[in-house]
Amino acid sequence: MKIVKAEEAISSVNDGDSLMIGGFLGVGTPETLIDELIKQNKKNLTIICNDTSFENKGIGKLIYNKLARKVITSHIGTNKETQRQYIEKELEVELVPQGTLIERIRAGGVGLGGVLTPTGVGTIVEEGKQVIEIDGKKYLLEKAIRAKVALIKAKRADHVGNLQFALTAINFNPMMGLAADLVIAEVEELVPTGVISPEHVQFPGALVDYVVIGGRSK
Amino acid sequence: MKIVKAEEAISSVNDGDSLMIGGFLGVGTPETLIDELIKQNKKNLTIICNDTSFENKGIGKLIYNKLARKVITSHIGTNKETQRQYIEKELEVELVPQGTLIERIRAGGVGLGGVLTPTGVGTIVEEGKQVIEIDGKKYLLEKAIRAKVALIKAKRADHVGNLQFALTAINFNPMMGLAADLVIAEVEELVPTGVISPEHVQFPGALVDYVVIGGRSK
Amino acid sequence: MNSKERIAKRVAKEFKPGNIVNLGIGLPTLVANYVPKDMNIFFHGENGVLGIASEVSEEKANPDLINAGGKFIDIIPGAMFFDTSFSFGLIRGGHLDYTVLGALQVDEEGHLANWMIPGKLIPGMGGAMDLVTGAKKVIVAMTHTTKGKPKIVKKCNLPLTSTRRVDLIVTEYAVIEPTDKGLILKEIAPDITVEELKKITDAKLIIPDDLKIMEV
Amino acid sequence: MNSKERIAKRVAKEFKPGNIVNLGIGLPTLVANYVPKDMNIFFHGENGVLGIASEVSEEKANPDLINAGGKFIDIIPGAMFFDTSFSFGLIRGGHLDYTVLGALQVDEEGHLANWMIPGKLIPGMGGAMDLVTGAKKVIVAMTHTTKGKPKIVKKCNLPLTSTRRVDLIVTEYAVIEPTDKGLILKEIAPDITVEELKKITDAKLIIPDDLKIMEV
Repeated sequence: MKIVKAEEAISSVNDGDSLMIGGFLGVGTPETLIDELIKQNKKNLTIICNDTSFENKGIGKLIYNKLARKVITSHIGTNKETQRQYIEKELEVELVPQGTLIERIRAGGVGLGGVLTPTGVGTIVEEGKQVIEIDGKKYLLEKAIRAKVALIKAKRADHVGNLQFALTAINFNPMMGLAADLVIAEVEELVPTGVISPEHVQFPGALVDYVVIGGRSK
Repeated sequence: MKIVKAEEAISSVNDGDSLMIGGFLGVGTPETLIDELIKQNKKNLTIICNDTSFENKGIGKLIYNKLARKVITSHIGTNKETQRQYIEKELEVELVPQGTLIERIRAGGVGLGGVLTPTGVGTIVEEGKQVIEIDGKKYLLEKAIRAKVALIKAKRADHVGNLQFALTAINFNPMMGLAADLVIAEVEELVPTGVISPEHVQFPGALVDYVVIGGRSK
Repeated sequence: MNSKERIAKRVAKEFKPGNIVNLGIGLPTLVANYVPKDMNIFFHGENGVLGIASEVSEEKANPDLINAGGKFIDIIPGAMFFDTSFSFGLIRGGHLDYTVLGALQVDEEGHLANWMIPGKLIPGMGGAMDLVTGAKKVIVAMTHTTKGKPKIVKKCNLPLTSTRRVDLIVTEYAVIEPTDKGLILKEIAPDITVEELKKITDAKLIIPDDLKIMEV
Repeated sequence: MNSKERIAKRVAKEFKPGNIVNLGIGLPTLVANYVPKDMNIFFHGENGVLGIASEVSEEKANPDLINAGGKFIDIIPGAMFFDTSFSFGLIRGGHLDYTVLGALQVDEEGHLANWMIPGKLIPGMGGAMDLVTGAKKVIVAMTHTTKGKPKIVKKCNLPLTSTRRVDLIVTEYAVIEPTDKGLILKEIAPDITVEELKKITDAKLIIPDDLKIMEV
């Protein structure tokens, strides 16, 4: 783990990369890292995220600034710009049920080939997917998903890089941290090792590549 | 959630039931509940557990007292009596890789049909199982597993039944609590609601049927 | 009491003490207002919380604490936070007693469509598909019509949310139970007749002998 | 220095600062004794801990804190506990830099058998199958022979732990790298000749020009 400025961390992201970004309607989203992506004007990104937030918040800003080529997400209903770009074919959108999305990310992170879920069976989500019957019940085979980089947000990190999340700001963050080749964590504060009890660490610092100190949640 | 004596909680277990029991070599195993199973002399149990511990500890006592018809487990190497009963065909043993066992339990608890794991491919663990190829890589389809009752062990419960585990005594406990129809939790102490912070609760009391106050870990 | 309040109040009667309940965005959120505190219902937010108390004012808001609709909330004593994987484990694993959702359409088979109108409105399914697939009981809470058009139809022409039959439909005029025989009218509001109700319902309704008057 | 210590010391040289390492029960446990503290290695116990320091005496033992061998342990600052599902997520997901395991047999293809002798010894695989399948690098640490019988064989006749080829074999006499061409002898101990080594090795060894002397 290295503590770096957002500028240095984000310089590891290349045009065309796939990015997992944490957050649920902007809560638990690394805003400082997102602002830096925009500043460095990264292009053609594939973004994997729960939702595209609002036009002026979190992942919404990446859509508004046209950094994304494709979004894999469960919900775009709170961001009119995402819907507009999608309908006008400026942006590719793959809609995935939220529970399936998190499990596909988890599978990618924990070395499973995919997920066998009842969610989506018999709906348009089934299209093009293998249906597997187990003991008389049907399940969709939803493939594991990984990304080049995960941008995650935690409340605090210790000097080892161990992370602790706040309240409902945890959401997709820890699983995304398992499912990417490079893990960049934005935190609000750095604390001495030991301040976060070993029983309360929620993500191991040994898997974090960069820690960036960002602002407080607003 | 109801706080009851071990006697009452274990009276819900019937002969022939399938039981998930937490613990790793006896650490994180509900000893009081196990002693009560023996006292009430339950028969023909199917026990799902990481290992069969030692002859005089934890799940080992159930084997020694011949309460089990079948064990689904990853390791019996620390208990000679399990190996003897297995070799002499007094006990059925299904050996499952540890990572596959916990995922099968998790799948049962979170509504997935099974697990697609690379573990066991090409070994005798593959026998009788479906092999699924995803993007050129082979995975075993390992089915989800559930039980009638889960006997789990936590350090403390609050008045809602929320649980907190200690150090490495967490192991299989929370996932087993998701994967059974009836959940009985043995705890060392009861604390007022709020003493366990909502960020540190590790298993929701809303899913716990009975809490039994047992002894301290030894 | 307006239509929405009437629906919310009726849905609230379904719950039993200690139930785990997920309320969808919009109308379903109102249901919480009619649940007595001493029933100890655990309200679940799929974004990662069990034990939502209520929405809170700006002054009490914590920026890291929202419900699945993005509103700032407070929690009850004994609440718990978790990540999305655990949250949907609860949903898909059948640990929720009830999920209450809005609908664009429900049909005679009890199928629900509530996540997109092709070419027009594409919010995405969010957690709805998992909720409808996984909860023990699914209650659809919606106004009986939209701009005068029936929402209870013979067959959904919008993309389905799940092929799982919902358990109950509650509107301002009726409580309807989908079964394998069809839609059974369980309760009717006192301010509408069966004939009038049929006119604003596209699907066939089965009228049982013991039809009750809905308490409003 | 006895054979086991010699093996442990050699294995320890493989790690890089900050690596995540799982040490199997028995001989592999000794490896920790030869790893400098300032290398900040994170030792993983599949029972649910990252950051094992060392085994501890009875007086310092906490009954809730063990390693995967069931021994009471202490932890380093910055350690973390987790449940089995997260623990094997780390293992299967390729997050462990090294796993060091003992073996009953390893063969020319680099296949490992270490979990049962049919009809005789059936401990079960525990976490071994996941560790060998998932870790970035698998090191087999074992004595070269058992009761004079070679353990490095042409083809395992015991049930395999995984069909994944292990990355390195370290014995008291040799460091061997399994490759798609076969077993390459990388290092040989100073107290044995190549001819003598071949006599206690069933499998064919490829002797490269740059064969090194093992530091013991």
